[in-house]
Amino acid sequence: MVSIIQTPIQVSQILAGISSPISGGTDVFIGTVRNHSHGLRVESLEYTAYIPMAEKLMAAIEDEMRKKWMLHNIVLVHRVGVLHVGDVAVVTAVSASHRNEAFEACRFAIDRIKEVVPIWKKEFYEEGTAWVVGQHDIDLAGGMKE
Amino acid sequence: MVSIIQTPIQVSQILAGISSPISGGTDVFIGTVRNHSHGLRVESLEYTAYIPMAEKLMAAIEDEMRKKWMLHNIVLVHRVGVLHVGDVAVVTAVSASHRNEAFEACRFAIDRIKEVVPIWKKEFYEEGTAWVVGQHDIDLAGGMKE
Amino acid sequence: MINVTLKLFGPLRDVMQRDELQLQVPPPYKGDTAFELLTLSNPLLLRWRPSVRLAVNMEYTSFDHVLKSGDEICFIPPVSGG
Amino acid sequence: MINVTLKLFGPLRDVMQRDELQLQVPPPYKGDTAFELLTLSNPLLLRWRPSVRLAVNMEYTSFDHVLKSGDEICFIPPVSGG
Repeated sequence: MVSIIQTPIQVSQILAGISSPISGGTDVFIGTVRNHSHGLRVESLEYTAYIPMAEKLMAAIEDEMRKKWMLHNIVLVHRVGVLHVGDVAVVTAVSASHRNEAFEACRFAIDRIKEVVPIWKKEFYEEGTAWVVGQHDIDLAGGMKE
Repeated sequence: MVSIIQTPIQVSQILAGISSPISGGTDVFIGTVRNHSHGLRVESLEYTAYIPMAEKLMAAIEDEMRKKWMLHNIVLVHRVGVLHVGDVAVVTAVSASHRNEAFEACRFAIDRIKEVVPIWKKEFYEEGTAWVVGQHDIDLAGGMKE
Repeated sequence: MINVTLKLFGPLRDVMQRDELQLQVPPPYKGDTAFELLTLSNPLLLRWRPSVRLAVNMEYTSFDHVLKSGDEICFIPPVSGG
Repeated sequence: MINVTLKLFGPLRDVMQRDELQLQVPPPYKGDTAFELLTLSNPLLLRWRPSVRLAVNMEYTSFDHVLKSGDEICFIPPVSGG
């Protein structure tokens, strides 16, 4: 199950749906908004997505995962809109008979999401705003105060 | 924070306590009781532990994790007593600035728990009972029906 | 000329101040052709050329992909989800 | 002779039908000595010798560890937590 949502991610609900009587292990990755980034203090941030393409690519990631490992349930969910420090931005959850598959697939899922899914993060600092471009850089053209 | 408990593990409470404003990633492994094991249908199982030694070793695992990686919060909890299919037996949860540390440390935690912590699992099948000895074998001396 | 819909996101959206544009792309109708057309209207986009990927109808493809009328295209700046 | 407390868990507990035993261990007071003493009272334990680990005062140690009076020891069958 994959989705892009605008409302808070309910991790407990995801957990309730992910386990199954045939599963021995579930791995869950929870990505939250940090209070610092690129040496600046983050006040809030905004995720925007090319939503239909993002959902299509997340579904393709689920397919890839099922081809590579024997898995039971998969949940990949990303939130968009304005988020604050501590808010959950993304969850990848995988249940499997054995823990090795659960860990590998869960790691693969979040790595792939960060690599290919068309979602962009704009960070708001006291000093201004910036788009995060890729996993390591920020683009200051948006506007830092002098 | 490490513990051995006799009551159901409240995963939501663990999650509420694990994230922090400086954390970007949390990885949570949840081990649940499967309905099959060694080709037999599991009805229930019982974990017993050498509790003070188990808690001591789990605390040592937390120390090892903090030496190997830069981590924020760690929760390692194992339940003992009678459990049924679907019940949560163990949770390892780790928050860190970046996901790589969270994943590696979480995986290390569950691997080490399964390797060294003095906890034993007895499985109850329709056909009888058996101790699980190590991660792969069962000891049938306890009693299978003819 | 062919007509395509261009979607804009992230920093490219901020440069163009638009979510979407209709483009009339001249021959040879390639992804590159569309990007060049766009930079004529706003040269600030030039700096993004090395880092954007092209998606046509929501699939990543190469810049020499030949567009058809009615395609939905997007120049995808480096993503930062997760 | 020294007095040690032996803790029993898992399949070893089932064989001995006891959670705990007081043992009087003769020289040379090693972990091995304690295990041999135990197998005299119940030879069924012999099959566990290759797979158990020794803990003295809740720390894993080797079977030639020299015990002291008052030690709490445990022969740890292969663990199966998680």
